[in-house]
Amino acid sequence: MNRINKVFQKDGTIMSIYFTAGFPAKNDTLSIIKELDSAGVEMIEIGLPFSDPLADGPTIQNSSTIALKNGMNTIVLFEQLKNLRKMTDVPVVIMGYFNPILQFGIEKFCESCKEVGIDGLIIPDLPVDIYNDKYQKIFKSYGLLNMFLITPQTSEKRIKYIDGISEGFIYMVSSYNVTGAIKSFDSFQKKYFKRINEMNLTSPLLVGFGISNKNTFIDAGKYSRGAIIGSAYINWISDKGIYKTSEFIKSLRD
Amino acid sequence: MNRINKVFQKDGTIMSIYFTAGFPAKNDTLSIIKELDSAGVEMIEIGLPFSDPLADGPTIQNSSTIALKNGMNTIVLFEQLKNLRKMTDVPVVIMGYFNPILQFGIEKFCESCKEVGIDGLIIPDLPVDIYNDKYQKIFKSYGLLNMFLITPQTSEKRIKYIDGISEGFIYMVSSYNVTGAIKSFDSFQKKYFKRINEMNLTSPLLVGFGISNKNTFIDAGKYSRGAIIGSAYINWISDKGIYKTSEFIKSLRD
Amino acid sequence: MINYNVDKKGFYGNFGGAFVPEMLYPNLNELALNYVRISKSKSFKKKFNQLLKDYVGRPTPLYFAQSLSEKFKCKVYLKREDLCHTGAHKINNTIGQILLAKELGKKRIIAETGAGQHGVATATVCALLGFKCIIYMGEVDIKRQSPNVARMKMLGAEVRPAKSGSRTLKDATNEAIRDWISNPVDTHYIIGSVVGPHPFPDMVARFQSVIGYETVNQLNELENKSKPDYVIACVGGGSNAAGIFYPFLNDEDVKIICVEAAGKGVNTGKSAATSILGKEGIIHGSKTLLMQTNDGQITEPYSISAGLDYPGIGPMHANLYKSGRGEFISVTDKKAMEWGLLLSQMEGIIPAIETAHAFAILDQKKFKKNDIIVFNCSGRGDKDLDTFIEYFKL
Amino acid sequence: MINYNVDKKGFYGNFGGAFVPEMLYPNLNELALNYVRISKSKSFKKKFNQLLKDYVGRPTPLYFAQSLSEKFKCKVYLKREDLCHTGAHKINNTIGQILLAKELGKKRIIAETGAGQHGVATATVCALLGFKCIIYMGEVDIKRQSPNVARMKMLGAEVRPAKSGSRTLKDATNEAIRDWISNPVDTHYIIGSVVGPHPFPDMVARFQSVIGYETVNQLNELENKSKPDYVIACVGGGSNAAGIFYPFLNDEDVKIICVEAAGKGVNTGKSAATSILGKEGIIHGSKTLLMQTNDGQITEPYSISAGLDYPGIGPMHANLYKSGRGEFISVTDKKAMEWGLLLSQMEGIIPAIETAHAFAILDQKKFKKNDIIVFNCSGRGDKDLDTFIEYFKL
Ligand SMILES: Cc1ncc(COP(=O)(O)O)c(C=O)c1O
Ligand SMILES: Cc1ncc(COP(=O)(O)O)c(C=O)c1O
Repeated sequence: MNRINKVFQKDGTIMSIYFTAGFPAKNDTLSIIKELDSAGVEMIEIGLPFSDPLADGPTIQNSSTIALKNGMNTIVLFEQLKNLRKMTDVPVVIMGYFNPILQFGIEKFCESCKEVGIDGLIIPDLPVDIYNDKYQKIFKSYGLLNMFLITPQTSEKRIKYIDGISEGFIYMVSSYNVTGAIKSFDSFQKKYFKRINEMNLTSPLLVGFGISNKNTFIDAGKYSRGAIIGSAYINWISDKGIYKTSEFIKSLRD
Repeated sequence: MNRINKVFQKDGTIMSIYFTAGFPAKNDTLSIIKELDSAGVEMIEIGLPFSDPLADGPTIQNSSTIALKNGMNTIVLFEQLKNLRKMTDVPVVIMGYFNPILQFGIEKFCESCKEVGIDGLIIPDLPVDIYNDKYQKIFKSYGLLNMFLITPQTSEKRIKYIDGISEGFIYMVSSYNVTGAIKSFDSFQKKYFKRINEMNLTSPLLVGFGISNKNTFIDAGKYSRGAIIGSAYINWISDKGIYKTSEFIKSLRD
Repeated sequence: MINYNVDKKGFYGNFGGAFVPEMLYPNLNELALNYVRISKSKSFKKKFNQLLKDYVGRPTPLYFAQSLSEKFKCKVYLKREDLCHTGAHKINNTIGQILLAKELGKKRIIAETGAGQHGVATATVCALLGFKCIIYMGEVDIKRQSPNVARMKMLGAEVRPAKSGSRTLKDATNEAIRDWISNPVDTHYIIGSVVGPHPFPDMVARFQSVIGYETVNQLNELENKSKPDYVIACVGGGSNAAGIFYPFLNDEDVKIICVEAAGKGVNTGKSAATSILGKEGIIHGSKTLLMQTNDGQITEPYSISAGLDYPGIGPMHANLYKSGRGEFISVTDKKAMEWGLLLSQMEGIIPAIETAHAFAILDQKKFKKNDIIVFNCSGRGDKDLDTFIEYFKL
Repeated sequence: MINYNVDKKGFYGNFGGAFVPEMLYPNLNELALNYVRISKSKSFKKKFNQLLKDYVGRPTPLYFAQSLSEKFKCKVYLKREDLCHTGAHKINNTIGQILLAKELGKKRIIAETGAGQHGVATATVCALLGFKCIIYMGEVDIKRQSPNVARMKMLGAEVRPAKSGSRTLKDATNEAIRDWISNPVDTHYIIGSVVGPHPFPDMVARFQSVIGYETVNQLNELENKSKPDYVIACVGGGSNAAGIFYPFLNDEDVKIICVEAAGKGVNTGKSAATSILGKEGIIHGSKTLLMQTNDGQITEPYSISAGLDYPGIGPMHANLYKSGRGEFISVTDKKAMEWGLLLSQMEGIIPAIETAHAFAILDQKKFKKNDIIVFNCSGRGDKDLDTFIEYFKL
């Protein structure tokens, strides 16, 4: 069974932490993963940096720009991840825009993922329809799960459709916004979480976009299986460096 | 008999000197006239300065601008000329654009001219046709002669027409140009002077525009009764002051 | 019936004529004898109309301005001369005159310009038909209308600064006239407005009359009427006004409003409101109203807009004023600038500052609900962006 | 017969589609479901055509360029989009999209702009119809196209600088997309070219197709033919090209030439010649040709003209290139600038630098004596005067 599916079989709120590969420094990838592993996160998302990350806010954009300047790219990332599975059993997801994956070659990309022990993918600009038509088969053949997004604007019908295709979990985007840290959820967002929760979908839900503190993390846990935290963590390591990771995780948990 | 007509009855080349009233200084008018009189010029033209002297080149334009700044105007000029005829018997002509004369009032202007002993007028932008239709009568009634211009472009027919209307003399503009000093006449100009000369007009001719030195003055005298000198004299007094006038006149004559 | 057109001697009532030095007589006489004949000839008309259509982009629209109409409770139409090639009505006239110059065998073109629109329009037609082109422009105007200076240079024209007097339009005109005096044979002087000696005012008005005649056709189509209740235009020299008034001059059902530049205020000494501040006199060869001292010296006008910064008005307009046929209203810099911004933000049309003056009368006049008001939207504001930006600190 | 139009899924051959984050799905789906229906409805067409006529000034002339025709020994026609209100073809599309946005109940408009022409066109229609308007523009472009920035401000739009990446058009587009993600309900994003996710490329091409259809009518009138031998246009994103090619896409008698910006030279690393330098990939939600590293990072293009400085081309054009239906030629900064001056001095038309690129192929291609060549004269050079002046030291 895929590590992602396994993690959702356990109880408790899932914390999935996103970081951009190659940031702050080119070779921080494994060190960050080790930190996250020992801090006890349930899932890790590695961002493959892209020049034009149009779903991302300034924090992740900026980390991507630096990562690219540092020399990060797809080849380097897979090279760094060679010993990933000697180090951790936590499920690891790559989040990346479609173009770098296309240029690397989809088949080759899947192969590399499998080789290093990646469990799934979030490709924000690969629409679920095109995935379904053209790409699902190949990703599946390498045992990779593809997770898709829903937003407050997604119709009930389409949510059900996505529920049928998304594997592992559904990424519930918290608001009308690009990525970025906010302080708390408003009543509109909570109503939306509740509405989706009550749909009793097949796939479990994780909330993403805006989770930044204990407050938002706990709230996310109430309406879903957990949360994905990106910009807040990037801000933290920009500030304090990567070796204060466990403090960050603790500050959100208790 | 008008002093202008009288002067043309004598033999010899006529030298008519133009200066701008109010230049170099506001009250130079009578002093300049006195200088010209004792230098023995045959005719004097007083320029009434105008803000927009569109037939004039930079030298006269510039002297007009300064004269106006110095406070020269029509009233002042007539005031200055009160004792003109106590001082000289040389014919004196006012050369002025039509608008200041209109604003002063044509009748009043003629009256004032008569009072101070002005003999004639050159109004470059009062066309001969309109003069003929509307203004000749009034100027005549004050004994003022109006002189008109011809140019290398003026048709034979029109020259004859102008000859019928122009009084005193015809102002033969030497070239296609606004006023300004040149060094010598070219063959085109000489041909033109000759052509006009051979028309045997009723009115005597004076050449104007460009006479600046002995060379051009003597040439003018060959084809006409004499010449009008403006810019060259203005340049001279700008340079040397008004009391070196007789030197200037001598330099042209012998 | 009174006739507000030119008479045989080149006068509009008491105004007009050709008060020029003899040196200009041959040129003006050649024009006066030929302009009507040539411009009415079949071959001329064909070329003129074809260039207006295919090159200038005529007919320009008659645009119903919805927001203005709602706000001012009448039917506001804009005659869109701002859409003409080069950005103002000026090119209608330069096309006409360059074709005439060609017919007369001229090789060299000179022109004066204030706002630069006429200079650009002249440089444009010279490039089009291969004429040498020299543009006189006041030093002050060269500074405040720099985009148009750049355009003239791109088009291959030589821009000569007029450095005398107020160094604006009046002085550029003096320089152009001096050039013409010095080059009477091969050169045609394309005057840019209905000013100067006869036959220029009438010639320019005829070439611009296409604006008015198109308006008649368009009103027929849009309103089933061949005349508006009001036609309104800004007046510098008066060519855009003459063009749109032309078909209506002798039809007193159509009210005519001329809008002049009050500058900082009519009585501040910084104004270009010629009809109020001017007296009869002669400027640039024409008897008309002009701003002058008691002594008859032409005074330096002032307006924020270079195209209205002229101390005279055309003789046709002087006659419209004196006869009462036209209503004259003057508008300050401040009002004009505000209306430039307002028109931009209400209708999406950035007008030339000259043009903006005309619209400002909407604040001052009361109209009836079904009144059809046609504004001549004489030019676009691209040339004035620096002035707008600085004025509003945008 | 091959069909070069879009298919039902939003693809041109292998190119196109909507590769966008789920956050944009509702907006794009709403558009995809409605754009054809609405834009074909009688009431929409009436409003659209009326604004094109009375506000934009359409039809724009098809001008026979005498001097160019003589020099290059063929029949050169210019489709005069430079005469459109605001100065380029861009407004055809913004009029269409704003009417669509109104129909869909949107209240707020965003747009990206490179040269500023699309920004001005968008700000203009927003002023006209009372929409709030925000324009994203790269910091670099804000500097080099300052007159257009001023115009947008006059029109009441907010200009937001894009400070990421190369700070040009690509980055402005990213910012606009981010804004749309954040404001999916009340906002419509008016894309300015035939780029971006389906249905934008097809929608923009349809609104611009008026250029091509007018050309057909005008050729009928002028040449008694309904098709030219060549249609030629510059390609940034490709909207002016798509507009003039539209009626001829599937008629291979008509040769199609796309002119791209070679910048300092195709192989200098300072270029925007996408067809040669690009590879298949995804940019701004569309599968197309784009300039990128081996790693799939989008590279920073370069051209002296802000409107061609884009690392992709529209999917229609990618398909024209791959299929061989269109010929692609690239032209350097230097050539383009020279042609800007040449066109000014030969025809009295100062083109936008974008537009000038298209004309430069006259030096490179041989045409037959009776060949009819139609250039899309996509915009005027007023916005580029500073660049011209500096380049030529005028
Ligand atoms: C746009 C525009 N409107 C009006 C004028 C004023 O000229 P006229 O009164 O001759 O129309 C100018 C002069 O440059 C102008 O550029
Ligand atoms: C005048 C002009 N032409 C062409 C373009 C390029 O755009 P497109 O390729 O979409 O026509 C622009 C873009 O701003 C432009 O302003």
